[in-house]
Amino acid sequence: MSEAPLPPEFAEDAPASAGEGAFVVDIDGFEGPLDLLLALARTQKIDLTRLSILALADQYLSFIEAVRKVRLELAADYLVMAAWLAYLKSRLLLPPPPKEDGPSAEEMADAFARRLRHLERIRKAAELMMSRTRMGIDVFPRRVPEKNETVPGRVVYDASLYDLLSAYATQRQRTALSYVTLKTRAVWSLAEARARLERLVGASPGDWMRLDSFLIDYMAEPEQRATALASSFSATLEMVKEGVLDIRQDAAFAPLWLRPRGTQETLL
Amino acid sequence: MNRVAPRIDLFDARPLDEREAALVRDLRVVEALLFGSSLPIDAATIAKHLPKDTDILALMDTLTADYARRGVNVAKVAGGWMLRTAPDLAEMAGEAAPEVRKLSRAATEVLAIVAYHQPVTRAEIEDIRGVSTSKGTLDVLMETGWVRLRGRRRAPGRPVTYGTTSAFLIHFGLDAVHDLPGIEEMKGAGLIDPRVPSGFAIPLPSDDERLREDEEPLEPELLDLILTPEPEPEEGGEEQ
Amino acid sequence: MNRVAPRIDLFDARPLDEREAALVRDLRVVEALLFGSSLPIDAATIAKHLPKDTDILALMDTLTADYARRGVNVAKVAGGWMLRTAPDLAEMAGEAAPEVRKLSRAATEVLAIVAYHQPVTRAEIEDIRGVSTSKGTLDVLMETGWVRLRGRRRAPGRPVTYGTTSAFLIHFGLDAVHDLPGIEEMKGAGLIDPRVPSGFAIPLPSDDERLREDEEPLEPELLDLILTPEPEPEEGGEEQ
Repeated sequence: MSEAPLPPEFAEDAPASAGEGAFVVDIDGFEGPLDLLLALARTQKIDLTRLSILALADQYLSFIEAVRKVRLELAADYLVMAAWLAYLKSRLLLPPPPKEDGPSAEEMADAFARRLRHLERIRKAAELMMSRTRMGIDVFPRRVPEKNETVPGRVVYDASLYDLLSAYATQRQRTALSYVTLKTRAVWSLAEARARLERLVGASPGDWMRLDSFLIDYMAEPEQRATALASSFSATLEMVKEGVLDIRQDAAFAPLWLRPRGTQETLL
Repeated sequence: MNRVAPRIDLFDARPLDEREAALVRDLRVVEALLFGSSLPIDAATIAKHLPKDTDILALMDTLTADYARRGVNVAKVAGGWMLRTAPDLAEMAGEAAPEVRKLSRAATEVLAIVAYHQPVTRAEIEDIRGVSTSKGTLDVLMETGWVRLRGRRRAPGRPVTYGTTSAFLIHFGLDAVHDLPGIEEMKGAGLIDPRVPSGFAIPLPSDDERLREDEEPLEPELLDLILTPEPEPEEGGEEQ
Repeated sequence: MNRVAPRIDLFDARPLDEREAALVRDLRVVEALLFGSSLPIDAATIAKHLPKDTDILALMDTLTADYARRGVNVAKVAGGWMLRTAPDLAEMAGEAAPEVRKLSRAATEVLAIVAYHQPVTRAEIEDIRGVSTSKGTLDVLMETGWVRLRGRRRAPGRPVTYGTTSAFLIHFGLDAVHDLPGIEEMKGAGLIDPRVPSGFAIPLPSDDERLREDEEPLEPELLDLILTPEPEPEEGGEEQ
């Protein structure tokens, strides 16, 4: 209450250039008389707890007067508040009546100030609430699939380390064994046999030669003799058919003889 | 500032350590429970799935700490725990989420009043704001799912009382209404003091499902004082 | 095969280690992404939220391994990755119990070859097995989360190379792939005939994340196809 009373006009609140019309605009922006009062209280530029209700009442009444000059209709809320504040002001300024009923003027002013402060606090609280970490804005919940929503791939596979190792060992051995067989089955292909025969026959002087004697020279390992003999025999027949070789066998199971056909003197 | 040793992976229990194995087993159960719900799960529900005498709070503290650095966190809200994305990842995590409706200033204020003064009647809301509240504002708040009708005040006209829901707590990340920001300050300021002529005899807001027994009629003398500057028709409105 | 030391909490990045901090940052983003969806998220979508040139496959492998022991797991399913309740907890969390399928013999064989011979191409797998491998078998293995695409072999046709994941190690209780038994241990266990030819060898496997010299990275476009592993029959490619 010790503040110097503020000028009744609101030059500092409403820019002079805006003129009186600005009040109309302003009042439309307020959410009722308490909102307006809080805005006015802020122009006192002091802590709400040290608010001068008397000064505030003056500010409010002047403001309403200014608005009414340009605008006849004003929401009843504002006018009721104006009436009440005018009443409170008169109670505060006049000496108390000798027999007072109910609260004193100071008590009323006090209660009123508390009300304003409470609204201010609620607003701050609302701001704090709105600036919290909010679900759906700052944080998001798990989206749980609907009951009838099928979750893809809901299959779990199982296998043990033993399964894994035995599968590996089994297949590696399987293929390893077949690989080894392949190596021992190293055969003389027909083409191979023929190439060797051609080289041998070409180098020979033209006499009859035993087929198996050629082969034994080349093939020390007994298990390969069969394949070598078979392929060489086939190659021999091929070469005989082509007229490159002569072949002779003196009896069944007797050794096979062969010689290059180029040696013509026996025929002549 | 450097740590001496990095933290050990909580879930890497030594197979022979029974205590560790039990912890991992319990944590896994809780993780699965929280993960399976988009709403908070309370301690009683969690306890049902764990061995008797499990210290749920300690377990949840451990899990919360473990998730604190992750992209998904454990939050204690609405009396339970839930998993939610980390706040710093909002932009990315919210891409697919439906947009939350922005509330008007009036609706925000009314919501705060409901939160801090519940159970509260419409007349009380208007009293605090000093202005009549359009029915639309309360309708919007009901629509958000954050505000609900609680019951009726044992008072003339038996006005409807409003309160907040668990969806409200979840949305604002509150464990309970007494965790509302600034509530201590409000208590300290004596603004919820029964002597204050706002008529709120109840010191703390409560969203307890059970109706309050002590919802008393307002004192007529106080009412007179308060309502002098108030728009008259509000009790009438409530009575209809 | 016992672990010597417990694993370090993945999210406990040393504040000054840039590489660790980047890994944690990426992991957090992916966690939040997966958490917010009840459907699988594909590599392309994940890539959108991460720095360019992030190795999505390695990242997802890391995250999968981290979640493997938890009550919630990262699952690789058709179309991408998703979080889901650990199979043993699904029922408790109110989900239908997942179907447990025994890995087929063919798939087990292929898995074993991938484990021992990684990085390995499909053609090489077929070479070792001596039979052609159906695309379905590799698909199933990708679905288990135990096998991943590593890169491409620097060879005609640039075939994709396969390797195992950390989830593979966890499932089979291995600390590292080189803990897989060698030939002498296999003989000792009676799994391999002691009279096996002397040329028979088992490679010492390695699942090193870094690509080998004869490997090159997958093209980013291929990441989308990760779950349909082979864009085309690769042996054809090999022969070119």
